[in-house]
Amino acid sequence: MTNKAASDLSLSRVFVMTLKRDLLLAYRRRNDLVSPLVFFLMVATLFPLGVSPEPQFLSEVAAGVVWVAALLSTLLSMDSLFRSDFDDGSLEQMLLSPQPMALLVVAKVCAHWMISGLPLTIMSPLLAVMLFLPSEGLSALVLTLLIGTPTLSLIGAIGAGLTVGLRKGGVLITLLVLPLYIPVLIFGTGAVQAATGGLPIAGYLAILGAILALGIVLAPLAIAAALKISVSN
Amino acid sequence: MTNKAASDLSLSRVFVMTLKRDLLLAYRRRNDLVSPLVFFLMVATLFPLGVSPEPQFLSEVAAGVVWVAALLSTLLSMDSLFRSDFDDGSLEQMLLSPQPMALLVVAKVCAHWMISGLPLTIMSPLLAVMLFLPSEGLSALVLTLLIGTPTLSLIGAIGAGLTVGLRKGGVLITLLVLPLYIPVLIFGTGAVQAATGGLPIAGYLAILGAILALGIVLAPLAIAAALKISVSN
Amino acid sequence: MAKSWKMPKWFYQLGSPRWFYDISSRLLPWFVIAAVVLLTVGMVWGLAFAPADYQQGNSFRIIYIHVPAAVLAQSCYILMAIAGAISLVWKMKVADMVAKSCAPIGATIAVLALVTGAIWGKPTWGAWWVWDARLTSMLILLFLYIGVYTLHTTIENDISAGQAGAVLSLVGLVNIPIIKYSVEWWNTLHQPATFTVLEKPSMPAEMWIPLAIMVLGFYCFFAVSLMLRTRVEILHREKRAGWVQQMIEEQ
Amino acid sequence: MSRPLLDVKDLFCERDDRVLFENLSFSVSRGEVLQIEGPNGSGKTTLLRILSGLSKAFEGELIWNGQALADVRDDFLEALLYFGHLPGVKATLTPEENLRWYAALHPQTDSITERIFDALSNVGLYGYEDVPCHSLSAGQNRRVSLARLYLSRAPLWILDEPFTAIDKRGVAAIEALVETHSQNGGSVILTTHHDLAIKGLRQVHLGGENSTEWGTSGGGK
Amino acid sequence: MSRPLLDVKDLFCERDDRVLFENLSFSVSRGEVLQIEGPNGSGKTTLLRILSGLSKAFEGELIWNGQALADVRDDFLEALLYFGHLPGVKATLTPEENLRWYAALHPQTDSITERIFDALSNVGLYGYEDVPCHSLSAGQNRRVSLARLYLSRAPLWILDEPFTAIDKRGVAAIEALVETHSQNGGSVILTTHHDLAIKGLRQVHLGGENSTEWGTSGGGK
Ligand code: HEM
Ligand SMILES: Nc1ncnc2c1ncn2[C@@H]1O[C@H](COP(=O)(O)OP(=O)(O)OP(=O)(O)O)[C@@H](O)[C@H]1O
Ligand SMILES: Nc1ncnc2c1ncn2[C@@H]1O[C@H](COP(=O)(O)OP(=O)(O)OP(=O)(O)O)[C@@H](O)[C@H]1O
Ligand SMILES: [Mg+2]
Ligand SMILES: [Mg+2]
Repeated sequence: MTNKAASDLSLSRVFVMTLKRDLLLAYRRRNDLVSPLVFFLMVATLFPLGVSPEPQFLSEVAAGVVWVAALLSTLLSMDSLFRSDFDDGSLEQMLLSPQPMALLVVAKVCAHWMISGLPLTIMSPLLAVMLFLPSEGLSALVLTLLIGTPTLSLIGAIGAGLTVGLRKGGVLITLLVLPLYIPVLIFGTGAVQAATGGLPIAGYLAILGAILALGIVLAPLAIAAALKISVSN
Repeated sequence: MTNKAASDLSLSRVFVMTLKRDLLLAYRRRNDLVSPLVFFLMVATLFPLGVSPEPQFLSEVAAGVVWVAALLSTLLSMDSLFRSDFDDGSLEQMLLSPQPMALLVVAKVCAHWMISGLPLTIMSPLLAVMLFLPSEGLSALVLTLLIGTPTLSLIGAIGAGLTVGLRKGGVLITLLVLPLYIPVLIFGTGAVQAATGGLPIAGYLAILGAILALGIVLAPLAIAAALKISVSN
Repeated sequence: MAKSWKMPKWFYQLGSPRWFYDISSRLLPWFVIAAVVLLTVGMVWGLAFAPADYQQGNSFRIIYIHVPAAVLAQSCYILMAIAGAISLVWKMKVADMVAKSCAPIGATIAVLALVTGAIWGKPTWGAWWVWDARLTSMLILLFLYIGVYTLHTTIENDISAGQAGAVLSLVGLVNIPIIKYSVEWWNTLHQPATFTVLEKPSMPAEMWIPLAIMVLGFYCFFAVSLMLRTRVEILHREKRAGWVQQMIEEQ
Repeated sequence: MSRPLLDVKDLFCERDDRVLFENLSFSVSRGEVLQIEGPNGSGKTTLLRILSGLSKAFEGELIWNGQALADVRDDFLEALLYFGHLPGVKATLTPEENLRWYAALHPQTDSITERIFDALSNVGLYGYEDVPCHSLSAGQNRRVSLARLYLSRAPLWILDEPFTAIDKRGVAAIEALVETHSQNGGSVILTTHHDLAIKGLRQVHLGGENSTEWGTSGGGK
Repeated sequence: MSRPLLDVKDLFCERDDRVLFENLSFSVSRGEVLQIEGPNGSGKTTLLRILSGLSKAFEGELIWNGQALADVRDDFLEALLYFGHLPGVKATLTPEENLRWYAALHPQTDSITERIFDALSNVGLYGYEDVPCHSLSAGQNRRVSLARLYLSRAPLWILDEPFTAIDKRGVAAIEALVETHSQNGGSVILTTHHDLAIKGLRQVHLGGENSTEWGTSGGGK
């Protein structure tokens, strides 16, 4: 085996191990597996309660409400992404290991998405039904969530990285991240509305895809830099 | 001075000192003073973005959205109420001091409300204007928030107390607390809707007041008990 | 972060706090004069002499504050991001201080643009606030400024604070093209704007010349406040450096 | 009074099916220093948390001044100073602010400000009163918490590893303080892995087969 | 090779306007054990974080194997084992799972499972491999982290107070391990408030007027 191949192998091994570890950690505290979902459900429940339960009205706002709920529930779970690693010193260990930090970070964000964004996407048809979303919009909703939620996790992780060194980043992170979420929200809901109106959605999906691509390329570097800064503080 | 009077004095002193300490802690991380507000603002901003920016539509849903935003922002800030005291051992010290735990807890909840619910209430007219709430509803909105947010803090603190011993309660707390928030939400928005419709709101306020009174009497005991359980765990 | 590239020595001297302090002492008076003159001329011309708009009457005159503020708010953000990038890569102290000073100034200007826009919106659109692309992305800009500012003030270690602020402002740079282009995107998404503000070429020269003067004046004013803030920051951070001590003694 | 201050009878505790102690009985009288001793994982912290009332996962009797402890909990808390693994120090507050709140929890009538400053200079934090604790070193943070010993007038001290992260002179000073306290009629129950040079020290040994013994192969790789 | 492994030249560090060290120069060669020594708050942890590259708040030169450390950071990280104040142990994972991830971060070719079990039994956690770490005692948690020393093949160890919360036999075992490591040509930089009985130990003393000295009035109330 060449040296290069060996090191590629060890990189993919580190990626898989880190992913596995984070999934295992999530599984151990099973409540977290359920809760972003439940939060998602609850926001979508509160809304008809607080505003209006009329089906006609709800079917108009359904896409927006589902998206806002997805966004908030991702945001909520974001703060814990690096916090416990920071508190117990694992983050130091990651920074002082010979592995590239961006890789470890991608593994962590990946795990985060698999326990927040992905189940959320899978659940979204249920919500759509609860809120009387016209059925033409359903596939657009699922698709946009599938492309949009990884972006949310990536962007959120930048905020989480920047605030993890602070004694309480939980709310500051919102301030940093929410503005950057807005474009995703706009195109996501835009696509669903277009789909319900019978219009093509390829353009929206392309833009969402482009944002995701940009995020995948740039965010890991930004996150790794942010973490280095937070730890050296 | 009788023994009784002296002990009353020391009780009120402990209350004031604990209140002051928590306010000081909040002041030291000044961003936290601002952030629940910013979150509140942002949810109210996301909504028109995600759903529909039409003034006509917004003015109908304004009360509900403001209330849901207030509720979520209180909920978000709730987890940190006891977490840091638990993590650094201050909570043990509180439980092992000769002071009644319920009193200390009331002081902490009081401080929490003063840095979340109160500024939120003060800010709400701004949001109402941004969302085109009809002006007849404005005073009802402010009043219901003024009576409702302390209840939210009290109820939230029970959840926070129960989950603080868990390694990661941040999201579980939502599950415990949100159902209890629903009555407050319903009467709060109900009152505003009644006011915009020109109907009397005294009944709603009375109910909200009753819930608050009940909360003030019962919640501190429940919170104190929850904390004892969490620590001894 | 990549390894720091080595740059010629003068590049670092350029970024020495002392050099900045000296040069800004010399430049400041000129910028103050320029700002005062340009702002006065532009203001008087725009408010008193420029013709009233045939559609909006005199309410349009707020353009002389609104547009310069809106343009400047974006430029200031770009400057902040560039300065942040420089301080991240080359660890240049002055760049860091400039970036830090940009945040509150930019936030203030963004607020000014938003408020004047809102005031203008009332007579023309009949509403203080409308969820339109420009307005929304401008609001995001304000939030980004607040975010960077909060990072700067929350993180105690100056170096880390500067780096964290730089990372965020670089990430937020994405918003600038959004401000510019989302008008079009948005129109395709939601209902088309009932009022297009962009038909500018039709504007008569008597209207846009004072506007250009105001824009220049705003830039000069920005330069002045940026230098002032940065100088205070320099004195604060370098308070134990020899030359600062010496200066304090001399006074 | 010859009655022991705290009397522990037939204590039994198990965690996760491992019995930590069984039939554990001892008592502490005024003026006594008792060291709970044992290797890592033998149950010292668990025992101290049981004694202080933080943990209820035990069987057996705790007697305070002749009465069941649960019945006279308020009296007991008045008389207790508990120093646990966690220092109870708020990172964003200064040492002085931390102690001030602690003092409010344990009200005393005389000039508290003066005593706080005395306590801080006793633990060597003179000049650091106004530095937020997150800017203090590990040992300095522990010292903020140890300053409570100088403030307290409680007769019973329960100290869980008070010497962690403290330098040698600090350890000697705390040892001296413990000795003074016991000479003034106070009682101390403490755990530590340091050797103590305290006169009249009594020890309770924990840890039989269940405790973690360091492997004999240690040192080899 | 006679060139020192790590060479520290003219280090200067201040925090909050207190100078922690100035003109600090020392070097560590293969086979050497260096103790950074000084009272609480003298800057030991700060120094170790600077050496490991976690903190950049310093002036001066760090030279690794003859090259500026910043330029050969990757090589340096390959050669480093850092054991800080924080154990880096996840409470919900078991000791074995914790070590397994750590081993993945520092890849080695040979049978890792076996070595993890050996390391755990070396630190006396045999039988506790499958207990989640939040159910371990303070000392046992530190031991999970210390097991990394038995796993590692890095030549340079930087250890910040490795003996915290460890019982006496544990301390002796770790000392023996450090000595073995140095005899095998490894280098160790460590801080501790314990007395070390290691042959050929070199010390660097930190802490002048700025360090926290325990008050002389200690012991009086
Ligand atoms: C809060 C509300 C508003 C905000 C946030 C806002 C934002 C902006 C921004 C960011 C620009 C800069 C464009 C550039 O970079 O070139 C701008 C330009 C302009 N705005 Fe507004 N605006 C608001 C309200 C209004 C209103 C109500 C009017 C008039 C009816 C108006 C008229 C203009 C005009 C004429 C320009 C110059 C166009 C150009 O140079 O591209 N704005 N505004
Ligand atoms: N984050 C920080 N910001 C500012 N000053 C700090 C910070 N951390 C530590 N200090 C200061 O630096 C000094 C040295 O701290 P350090 O943690 O290096 O001490 P130490 O020698 O490790 O002490 P100990 O024996 O208590 O662990 C202390 O006086 C402390 O006040
Ligand atoms: N929360 C818990 N749940 C279950 N078991 C626990 C828990 N905490 C501790 N234990 C077990 O109880 C035993 C004793 O723990 P304890 O913390 O009392 O030890 P200790 O004597 O204080 O040790 P150390 O010297 O390391 O501080 C340990 O074997 C541990 O595995
Ligand atoms: Mg213990
Ligand atoms: Mg230290």
